[in-house]
Amino acid sequence: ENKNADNSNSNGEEVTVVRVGLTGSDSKVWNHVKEEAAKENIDIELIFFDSYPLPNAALDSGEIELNAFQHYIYLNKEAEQHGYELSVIGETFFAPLGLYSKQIQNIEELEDGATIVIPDDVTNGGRALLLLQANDLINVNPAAGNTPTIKDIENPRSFKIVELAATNIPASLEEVPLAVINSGVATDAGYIPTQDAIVLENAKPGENPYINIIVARTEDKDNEVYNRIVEIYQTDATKAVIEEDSKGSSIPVW
Amino acid sequence: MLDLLEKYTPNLLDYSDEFVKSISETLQMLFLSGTYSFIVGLFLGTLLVVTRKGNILENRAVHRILDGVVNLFRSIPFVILITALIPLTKLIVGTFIGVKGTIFPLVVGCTPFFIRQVDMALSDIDNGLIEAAQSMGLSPLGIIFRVYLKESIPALARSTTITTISLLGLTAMGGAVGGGGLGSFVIRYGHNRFYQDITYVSVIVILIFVTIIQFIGNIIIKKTSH
Amino acid sequence: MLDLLEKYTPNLLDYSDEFVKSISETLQMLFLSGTYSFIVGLFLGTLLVVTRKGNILENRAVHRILDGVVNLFRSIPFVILITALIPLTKLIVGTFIGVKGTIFPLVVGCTPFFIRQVDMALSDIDNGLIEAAQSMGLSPLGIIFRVYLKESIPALARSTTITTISLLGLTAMGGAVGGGGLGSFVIRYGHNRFYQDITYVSVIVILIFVTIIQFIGNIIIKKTSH
Amino acid sequence: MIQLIDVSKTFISDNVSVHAVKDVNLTIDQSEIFGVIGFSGAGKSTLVRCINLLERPTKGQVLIDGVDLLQLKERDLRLHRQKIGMIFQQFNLLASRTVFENVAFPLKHRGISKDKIKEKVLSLLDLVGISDKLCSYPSQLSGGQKQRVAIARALASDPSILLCDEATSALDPQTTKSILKLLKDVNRKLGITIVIITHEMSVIKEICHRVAVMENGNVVELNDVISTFSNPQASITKDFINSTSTLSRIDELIQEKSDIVKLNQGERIWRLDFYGSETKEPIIAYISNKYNISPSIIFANVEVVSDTVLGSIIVLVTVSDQIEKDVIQYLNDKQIKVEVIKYA
Amino acid sequence: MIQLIDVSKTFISDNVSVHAVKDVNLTIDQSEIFGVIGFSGAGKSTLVRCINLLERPTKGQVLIDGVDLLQLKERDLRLHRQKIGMIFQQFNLLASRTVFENVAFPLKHRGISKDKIKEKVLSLLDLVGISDKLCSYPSQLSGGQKQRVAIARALASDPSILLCDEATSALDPQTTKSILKLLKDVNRKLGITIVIITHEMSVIKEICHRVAVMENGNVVELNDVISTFSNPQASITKDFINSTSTLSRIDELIQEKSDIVKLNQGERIWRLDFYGSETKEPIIAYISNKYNISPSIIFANVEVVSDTVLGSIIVLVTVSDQIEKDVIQYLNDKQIKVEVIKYA
Ligand SMILES: Nc1ncnc2c1ncn2[C@@H]1O[C@H](COP(=O)(O)OP(=O)(O)OP(=O)(O)O)[C@@H](O)[C@H]1O
Ligand SMILES: Nc1ncnc2c1ncn2[C@@H]1O[C@H](COP(=O)(O)OP(=O)(O)OP(=O)(O)O)[C@@H](O)[C@H]1O
Ligand SMILES: [Mg+2]
Ligand SMILES: [Mg+2]
Repeated sequence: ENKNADNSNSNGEEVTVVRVGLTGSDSKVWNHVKEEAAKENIDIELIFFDSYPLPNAALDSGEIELNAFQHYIYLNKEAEQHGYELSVIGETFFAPLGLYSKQIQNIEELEDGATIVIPDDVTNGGRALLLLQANDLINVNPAAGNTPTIKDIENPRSFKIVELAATNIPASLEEVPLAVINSGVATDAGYIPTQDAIVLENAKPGENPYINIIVARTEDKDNEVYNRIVEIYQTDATKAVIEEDSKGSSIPVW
Repeated sequence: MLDLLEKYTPNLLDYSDEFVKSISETLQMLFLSGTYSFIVGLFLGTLLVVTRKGNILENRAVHRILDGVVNLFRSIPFVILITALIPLTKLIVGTFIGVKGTIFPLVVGCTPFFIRQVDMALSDIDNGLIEAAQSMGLSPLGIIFRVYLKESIPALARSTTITTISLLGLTAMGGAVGGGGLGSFVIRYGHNRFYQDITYVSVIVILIFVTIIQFIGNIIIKKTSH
Repeated sequence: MLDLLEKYTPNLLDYSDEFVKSISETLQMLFLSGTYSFIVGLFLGTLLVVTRKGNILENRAVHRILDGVVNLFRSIPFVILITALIPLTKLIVGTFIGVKGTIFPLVVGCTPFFIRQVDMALSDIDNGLIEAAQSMGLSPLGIIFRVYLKESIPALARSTTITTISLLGLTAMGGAVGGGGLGSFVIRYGHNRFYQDITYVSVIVILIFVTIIQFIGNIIIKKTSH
Repeated sequence: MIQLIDVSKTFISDNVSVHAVKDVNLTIDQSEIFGVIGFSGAGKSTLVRCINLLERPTKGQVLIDGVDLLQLKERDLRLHRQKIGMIFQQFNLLASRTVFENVAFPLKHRGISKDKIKEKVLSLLDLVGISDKLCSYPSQLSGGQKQRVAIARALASDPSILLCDEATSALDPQTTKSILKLLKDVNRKLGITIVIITHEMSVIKEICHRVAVMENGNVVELNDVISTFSNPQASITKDFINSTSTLSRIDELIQEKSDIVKLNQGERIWRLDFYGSETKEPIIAYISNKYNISPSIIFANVEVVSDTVLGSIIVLVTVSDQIEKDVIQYLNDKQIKVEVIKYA
Repeated sequence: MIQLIDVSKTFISDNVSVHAVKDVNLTIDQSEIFGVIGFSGAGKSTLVRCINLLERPTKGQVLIDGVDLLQLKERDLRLHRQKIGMIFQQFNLLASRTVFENVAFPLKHRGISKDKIKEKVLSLLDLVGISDKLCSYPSQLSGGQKQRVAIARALASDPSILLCDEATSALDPQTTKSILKLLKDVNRKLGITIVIITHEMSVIKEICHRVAVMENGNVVELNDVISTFSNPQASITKDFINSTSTLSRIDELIQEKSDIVKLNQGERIWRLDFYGSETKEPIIAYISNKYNISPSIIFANVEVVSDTVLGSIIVLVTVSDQIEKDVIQYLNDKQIKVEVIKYA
């Protein structure tokens, strides 16, 4: 059942309910969008999933109408794996991964065999490996595509690569020389990515596959309401909220 | 007052709507899944005990299967269980997301644990009491209700208390399918975003829940132990 | 043989190194944190029981505090606990990363639960036995070891079994600080990447662990129940 | 009627097998009060527990009114059990229920009205003398009080057979008396069959019709009470009766060289065992007059069992050998057994 | 020496208070065997449990050899308790330990060598007659066997005071005898003080020196055994002795109009209660000769208690009113109480 739940508001006008699947903690941004949308009789219901595979599954099976939690690469991987018919209807922001350290100032200073910590979640783990490759620390088997795992790497300098829950990584800098940290986590932990990161992920809008996106079912890709929501999202007002909420670590891409 | 709150819990204040909502979600999950788990677990736990060798309804096959199923379900990490149950959840409650979608997986996740707790509680019943009941010609059902269950109310209260608190912990996982709840809330904001005030207040609220559950448990134990 | 494996478990074969490693990690976590939790939990659980009102070392203050602390630690979601403990873990074991770093949080996470289980096991001891021991002039320590603990070995075996299986579940969270382990492995690959073969095989391995634990528990219970 | 045919029960644990009951054949009649005695560990409890199949015999048949219980389906066995009350050696009271609730327990869920149950329970508690403990829990009762609750509970369901495993062992003599009277009454009025295990010979004498003596799992003697006491056959029965009688003290006194049994020239100690109709005759008076002797009684245990005077007397008497012979002859003719315990 | 001074114990539960023991004053001498009797629920167990403070009295003092136990520190109380053995009404055996281990329990961790412990335990088990159950667990024992293990355990630590709460209630008379002999032996040889709660009068008679009679929490009579039995003061003591004696059956027989007590013209039933030194005299023989009457004994209960002949005899006798008066006068002079129970 792909129909939206329809309702009326107190003025008797038609209200469209749109359920948006999210992960993480960007409720401030979406609450702003929700408020704005409400003025146009669009009732956005936010549903927070704590499990990455589920927002797409829920979208595909009609439990929700939109989701906004992933980047292109993750969507593509899931669509390929499960045959989801999902389409991107808008881009939101980009949160660059960065290499951080308390012991070195420059990536060249890293010694062979050092421990490198990366996030253990499926959206960022492979991305971190690719970032390490981009900095010539390791080689990633091209066959692994955009979502490599630790077993897909060639590690000539014998780094010890450890996967941690993203939020525990900042604390690990006390004992390891190098860590890959999500910009949101880094910000929340008190870093300013643009200043503190030794290396920050390339952040060119439109080119980067790690840009976050709003996704709908392909059949609804032209749905007016949904596209209106994208428009409401992609406003300067929202931009301000994103910047405030992420303290500049998330970069809006419209 | 508001000043104080603003000073010490600025983030919580920001997210106060979600905070309140998450409390209500937790209570819903706890109450609903707790009730179902209690009923199902009590039934199956008793069945596990009475079908054990030498017991009133000794039945090797039933006991073995039940025992194996309990082990199986205790082996599956809850996140995996919740995902694996999605088709079944949809079938049963119509949706697999939100609070509604968490109840069934929570019941499935919690019940095997409660079954073991019930097993533990009932296994302490003095065999003499069973014999007394048998000698009076009570039916197995009569023995179960009027001796096994009734006489182990204090132990069952202990079991239920432990299980309820464990279930409260499990509801934190309800977030996986968008069920929200305090556990998911505190992890997402307090933990993942390093909002200490949210963490502290949420843990205090959970602690209050735990304390209340334990308190009620203790009262029942006290009232029913003679 | 390899053909068969390749056909049915292609992904597992890909990750076989990590699979094997994660099994060893799980066993390490389970064994080490299990041992510590057992010792600490048995000690504190017994303390909780004997300091309760009317018991041999009745002590309101100690009982209350212990009870409160247990409730508190059962209130903190494990993910949060693991993070909150990081400074302490570093202090104690030198690192908070890897298997080594998981042991302390696992002990802290598991012990309160075990304390409640020990409480449950010891609470069933017939008061007459305590009186008999008192009448012989046994010291409180003597009563604890020779009556409370010794006489409730079957119940404690039950408690320990339940706790060990719960701990096995908890080790899945060890991944949060790089402890790896089968639980984390199956969630990251089997679940998050939808490699069904990994999920199935891993769950079967966990099931085998659970079954072994339960089996050992049952044997001890049987051997020690008279 | 209870029939045990070739009943054996063997306990096997850790490769040790204990033959608690061995090939017992026993018929207990309708409305009989049947006693079971025997040393500790003889198998009495096990035997009685076989009657309602709390222990399933390893071998043999258990017939109640001709029905083989071992052949019954669970359901039918239950119906039969409802008619068999049992008082356990360990009471087995339900700790979570009050005295009232314990006694009401077997009556519940049998379609009996609440008022009826209440009336019944209260009258039973009154009969066993613990009406004041109505709302107490078993843990708040003394040993004897617990036992009385157990007795009331066993009687509550108006059983047609009552199995009592040392039902008065924790009771003082007075209370025991009143309980026995109660049992006797229900036996008379309602014709219920009662099987009593006891080690109190007074209980046997007081209410039993027949008594079985067990030893090592076997029933070694089975007779009516008066015959058992007056004319025990098996050596264990003799031991039993002996040890229960105060007369056995005489042996101890002699051993201890007590003043009482220090004999002067010509004195001797006799033990007279007598029973039956002859006894109403004034034996002591008669022999004193007839043989001009003056027996003084130092031990005596004479009582009326089943309307027969029965007992033993130990006397100290000064008598010549010749007269002794005559007296003994005379007494033997009267069917009084004389044993010369000690000469001067 | 055990001194209880103004000891009271009140149980309070759910707002109901039970005064189990009320202002009891009691001194039990060194090496005394002291009996406690009383109806079920009289407070006997509670009183005895106050001696080793298993129940802390609500009021009063408990002195053992002059030391006030209630004032002792935990540690010192423990040391005192090690010298006080206790046999519980409910046995309280450790279910997870074998018979051997149960008896060895109080000996462990006291610096006694394993061999010594083994020797001691085996000899005790032998004394109580359950050497063959060495490796059995309590659940595999009969009621009496459990009780014997409890007795052996209480004796294991060579206590100087032994508290026995109905220590032989589950035992057959023969086993009881051997246990009592055992207790008497340890009392004599080792001088240990024994406090025995029992409802078996035979136990009191057999081994006690003095006996306290309890009623509703009070000690209503306290005397040496012979006086208690021969000359009971409190009405409850009389009841008690009466109900334990077979002689009380006479009342029942009369009520039941038994043939035995059907009297012809001139016949009457006397009850003679006598005790003391006079008793060795041939009373029955003497009165038969002197007054030419022929009393026939229908009940008799005569025994030697504490080296004194003591007892009652119920006789049926044909006698004229005048002679009856003379006989009674004569007997009274001999300090024999005569009660005419029934005239023709
Ligand atoms: N469950 C059991 N396992 C092994 N042996 C047992 C078991 N129950 C009883 N026995 C043994 O069987 C024998 C008979 O026991 P039973 O209880 O019938 O004796 P009893 O005559 O009732 O003795 P008592 O007068 O002491 O109660 C005893 O030797 C006892 O040790
Ligand atoms: N824990 C308790 N709570 C309340 N009342 C109690 C408790 N223990 C004993 N009583 C009451 O105190 C009284 C005395 O009990 P106690 O056990 O001393 O009697 P007893 O003389 O040993 O009787 P018995 O011969 O039946 O063993 C009884 O009325 C009993 O109900
Ligand atoms: Mg028995
Ligand atoms: Mg008592």
